[in-house]
Amino acid sequence: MILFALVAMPLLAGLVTWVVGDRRLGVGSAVAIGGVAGTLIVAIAAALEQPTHGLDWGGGLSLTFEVDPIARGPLVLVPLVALAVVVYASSYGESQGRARLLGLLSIFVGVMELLLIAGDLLTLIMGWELVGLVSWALIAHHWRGDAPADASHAFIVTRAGDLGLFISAGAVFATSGSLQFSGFGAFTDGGGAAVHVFVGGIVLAAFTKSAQLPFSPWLFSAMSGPTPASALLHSATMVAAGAYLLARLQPALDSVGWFGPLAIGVGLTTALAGGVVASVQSEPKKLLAASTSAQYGFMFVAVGAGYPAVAIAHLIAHGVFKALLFISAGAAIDASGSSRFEDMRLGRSHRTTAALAAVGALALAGVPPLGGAWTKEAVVAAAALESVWIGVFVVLAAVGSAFYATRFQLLAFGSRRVDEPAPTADRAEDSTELRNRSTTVLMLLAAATIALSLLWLPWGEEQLLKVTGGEFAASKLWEFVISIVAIVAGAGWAFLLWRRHRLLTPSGSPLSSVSDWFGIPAATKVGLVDPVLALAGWAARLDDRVVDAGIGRVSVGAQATSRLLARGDDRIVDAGIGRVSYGAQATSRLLARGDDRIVDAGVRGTAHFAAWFSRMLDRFAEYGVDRAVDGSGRLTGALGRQSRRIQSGQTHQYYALIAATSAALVLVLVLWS
Amino acid sequence: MNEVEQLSAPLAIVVVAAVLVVGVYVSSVVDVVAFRSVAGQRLRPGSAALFPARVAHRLSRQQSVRTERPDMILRVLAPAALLGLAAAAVTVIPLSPGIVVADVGTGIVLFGAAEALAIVAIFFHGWSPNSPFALIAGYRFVAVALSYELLSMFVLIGAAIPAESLSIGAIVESQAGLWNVIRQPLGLPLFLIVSLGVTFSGPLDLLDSNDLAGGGSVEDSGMQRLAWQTARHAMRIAFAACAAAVFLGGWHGPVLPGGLWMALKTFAVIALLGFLDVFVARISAERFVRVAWGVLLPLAFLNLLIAGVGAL
Amino acid sequence: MIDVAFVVFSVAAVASGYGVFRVDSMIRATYLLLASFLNVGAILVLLLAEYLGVALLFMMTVEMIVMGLFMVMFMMNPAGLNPMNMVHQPRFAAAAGVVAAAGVAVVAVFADFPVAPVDAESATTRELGIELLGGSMLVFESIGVTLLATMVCSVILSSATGRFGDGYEGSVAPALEPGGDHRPADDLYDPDAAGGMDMDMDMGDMDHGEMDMGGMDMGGMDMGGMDMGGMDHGEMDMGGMDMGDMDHGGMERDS
Amino acid sequence: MNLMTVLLVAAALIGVGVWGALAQQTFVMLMMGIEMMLNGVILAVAGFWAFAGAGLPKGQVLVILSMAVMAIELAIGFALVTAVYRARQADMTEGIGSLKG
Repeated sequence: MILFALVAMPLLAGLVTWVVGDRRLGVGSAVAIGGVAGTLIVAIAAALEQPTHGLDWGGGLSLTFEVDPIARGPLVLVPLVALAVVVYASSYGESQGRARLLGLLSIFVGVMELLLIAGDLLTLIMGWELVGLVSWALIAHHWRGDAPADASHAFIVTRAGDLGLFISAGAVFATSGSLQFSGFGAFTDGGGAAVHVFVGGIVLAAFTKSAQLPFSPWLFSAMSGPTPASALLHSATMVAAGAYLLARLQPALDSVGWFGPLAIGVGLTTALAGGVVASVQSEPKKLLAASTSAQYGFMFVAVGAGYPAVAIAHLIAHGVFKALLFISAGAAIDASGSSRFEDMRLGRSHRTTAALAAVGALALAGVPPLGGAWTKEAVVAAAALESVWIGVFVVLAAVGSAFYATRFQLLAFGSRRVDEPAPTADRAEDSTELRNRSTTVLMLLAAATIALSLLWLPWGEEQLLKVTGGEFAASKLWEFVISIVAIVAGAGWAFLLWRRHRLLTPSGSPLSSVSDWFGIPAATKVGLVDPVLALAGWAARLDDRVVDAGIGRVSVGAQATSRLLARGDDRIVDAGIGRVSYGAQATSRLLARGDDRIVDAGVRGTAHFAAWFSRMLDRFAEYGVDRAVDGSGRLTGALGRQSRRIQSGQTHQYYALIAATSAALVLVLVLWS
Repeated sequence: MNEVEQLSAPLAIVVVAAVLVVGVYVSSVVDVVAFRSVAGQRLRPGSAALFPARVAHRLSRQQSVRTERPDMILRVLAPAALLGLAAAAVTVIPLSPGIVVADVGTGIVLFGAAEALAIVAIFFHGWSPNSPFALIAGYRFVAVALSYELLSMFVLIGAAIPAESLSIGAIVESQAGLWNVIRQPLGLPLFLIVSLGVTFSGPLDLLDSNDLAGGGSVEDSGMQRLAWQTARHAMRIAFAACAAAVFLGGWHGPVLPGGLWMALKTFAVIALLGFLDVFVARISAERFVRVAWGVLLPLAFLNLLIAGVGAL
Repeated sequence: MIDVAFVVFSVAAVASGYGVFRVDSMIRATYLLLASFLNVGAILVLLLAEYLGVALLFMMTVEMIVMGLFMVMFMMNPAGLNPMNMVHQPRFAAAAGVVAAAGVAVVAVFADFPVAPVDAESATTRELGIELLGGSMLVFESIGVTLLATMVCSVILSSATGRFGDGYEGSVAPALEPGGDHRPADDLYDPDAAGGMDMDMDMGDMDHGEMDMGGMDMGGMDMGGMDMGGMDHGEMDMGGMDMGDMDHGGMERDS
Repeated sequence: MNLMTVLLVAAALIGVGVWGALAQQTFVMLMMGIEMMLNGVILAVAGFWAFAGAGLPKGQVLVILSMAVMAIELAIGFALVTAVYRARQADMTEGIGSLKG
């Protein structure tokens, strides 16, 4: 019952909001906020008592809903973040289409909760697909621009990954005949090729969903959605699904040898690359997007190292402060009226926002005693347990995160100095909404972020242990020291560049290509998205382009060749024959003149015969050859016309063809068997 | 259902014929009474009771007009088909406890089919004389009929739900405790609307209506007209009987024998239809169509919902 | 008894089915088709599929009512007051029909099917109901959804003022060469449109012969295939037929 | 009345349907031909159900399925006829010979 409410409440609230529409926005936003708040309460209740519920689907399948210990944290996190986001969204942007935005956000919460309480792969796939769909709708919210294109880019990429989920579902169902998560452990221990297929599919789906390399770029496309959508999508819902899935199934997946290394490798690569990308980004939202990929890389490392609980902990902390950062970025964009760093530096004009954003930035940088720092330490510890070098690399990635966190804070909310050029874009007229609404939201989120600092206390730690129900790697002192050094190094470096005004990468520089994920998006676009999109149009044009035109050309060509042949024949053959005859006459005349009368008659006779023969030859041969060539030409032309006739566009003729063909088919089938 | 006994063929024919003849006459008398009462004429029982007979007599001797190149087959077929359908519809309705002419398991659906075919017959009536007004009337009727055809089926099915059977006998028995008219308050009104429509009377008098100078019957005269009127009244009987059986609890009732109850209820419905015929003004076709699709059909769904919930 | 009924019904079904494509009056054609359906429904009842038979009765009746309206809307000479014969490729069609029938008949005669008759006592209607709402629930539901989709898209297809502008937009043929102009609806005929002159020729070969209405020579009628549409059936006059009927034909479409 | 006879009747109906669908020029008549084929199909299915299917309810479901097919065919067909008439003023198959939109 609780679980049902957990999913149904936000869905209904969202639909109601959407239906109520823009005219009565007050009601709509009230409904949406209320729905999400209610969901939060229900989620807490569900997390506390962990109910399970089964639903028989038929055909041997059944939907299972349960609250796994792993899922408890995210279960509460999603509506919590969503509440803040919805409150922010209720005053975001122009009021036109806001009801849709709010409704979709609320629906988003519902489907994500469905995904979280999934107890079997079927339910999970439902939630998974729905999440992808809703995020598509959210990204395409501003449908007038090129947002739809970006949305379909993101959608198609994630969909391509979802196929993995289907494949693994097929594998496990074909082998064990059940889709229950509980049965997966036994299934994977059983071994066999199916297991590898299964794990591969799951991992693929998870990587695409949470934007690990090489699928990261779709997050940038997702940036063309409205800010609240991005905030929700990056912090707690869409992207979180992948990490959650791996953490949830980690016990089953880990039985395959290559799972751990793969997850660690990809995660680490993404973390490092994301750090680099974020360090040269020139737009706050994209910087945050890149950092999202990087942070999720941390989580994958943790899962790969065998500590799903750590990953979940980091997911929770990250969700909170990433939402905070996104909303503050949105606030900065609203205030500066531009989406680029050049026009920002709102340190003086918006002190509160800057201060609140600073909290998030510190958490992102992993500065103790904030929660984010603690979870990152846990990741480092887990990685170091796997192997020291991995730990070192994670620390390197941490340097990156410290760097870009500082960079974000300084560029967006640093104070503009006199010698800097004035912003090009004009400031948004009234940032009053900014001041009252989003500030409260930011305060809420910042409070949550700070509250997570309790993790540093032993009490908080054991609470977290209780919630996630997993164990953590004991953090060693030297790791702590190293990462503190790393943070200081990264932040200090950023400050140094800031002093030299070199923190902001000029758009023309080679770094700008790096800032676009090293051109991977082009690759995916060419390799995956464009083909899919092109397929439709191509199929549509096939008939006109190929069939009709092709047949038309055949006939035209045929006629041309026939004409050509005819003419060539006239030229060559006739002329040839003509010359033969003239030659013959000439010789005969010569002979006639040359000799005396003795053989005159005979010779004249010969001459006459030659002349006659050549004339005959001329007439008949020419006639025959001419006819033959012309005839062949006409034949080809006629064939061309006939072949075009098939394409008459006459329905009944098509029907006739269909009837004849099907009769033939039946005949073949009968004779075959 | 098991104690229902089929009537033998000849007996069945006799019964149906009797029901129809009596019913038709009564229904025409009801028409006369209703008309005179609304026209404010003085009501003399004797003449009122004899009026239909007189009309029939006059029409039977009248010569029948013939239009140019009518569709003769359909012209003859139309009244015959309507009458036959009415008879067929009556056969599936149980007349008294355990006595039903033809105990069909899917009686209610059969009734619906007969009703649909009646629409066809009525369209023939408008089509066949090859006359403008008649044709317009026929089209108008069909256009409107399509909009309440679904209605009737939903209502009847709704009545069949509590009985858990499609046989009308079972439906009647299911009303032993509580009549459907109370159990499904929306059912009877909707069904009466359909009845008005198929017997093209009252607010739905869109076939033989005066605004088309007599509409479908503009060319009718003599036996043709007589047959058509008879068939129309027979249809009314069928609907009244069905309403009585399906919604008013059929033969259930205190004291009196079941057959008598059935007759009384049928008569009550006939009288109601007859008075609605003259007391309610004609509604314009397009407006009714809008109402039918927009309001009545949802109401029928609601009725179905009520029935389903009640059956749970 | 049952056999007699079966013979009667089946003969009636086939005969009326044949009549559908033989009579001139469109209304008669439609309702002959209905008659054929009714007979098949009766046969279904004989086959103990009682509900199916009656449902076929009901459904087909309503369906044919609609069909009749469309027939009158879209056919010239709906009342069949003039003899007319609008067919093409008649020999091939007849041959195809015979072949199809023969094929099925051969199967019917020579194939041996399992003999497992339904027992007369079983309550088939109840079984059907339980099956529909039980095992075959999915099928049933998908039928429902499909029908819903059908309603929606038929409304969209046939609505005069679609979502892409008003009816006039739809009533003008799209330009046949890119960038070409929109020609008004009444001179739609364009040789290019039907693939060149020889198109006309072969249509001529096919249709001239078969298509002659009430003595008036339909030589122009084959390009009429394209041209025909241009002339409004309402006004189309046919040798010596009462204008009354045609007016209804036209008026029905306009209204 | 046995399976063979029923199937023979069905065969006749299907044949008539094919003939009509191929020979008729008007869209509506053409659709009538298709309806006729489906009519025969329904009869055949019911025959199989009654004589060779041991009265399995699924057979009846198949009949209902083909009824639904018939209804859909009719609805979409009429919609298309109307749309084509609007676009091309054509009511016969020869009227839409053009191979472009």
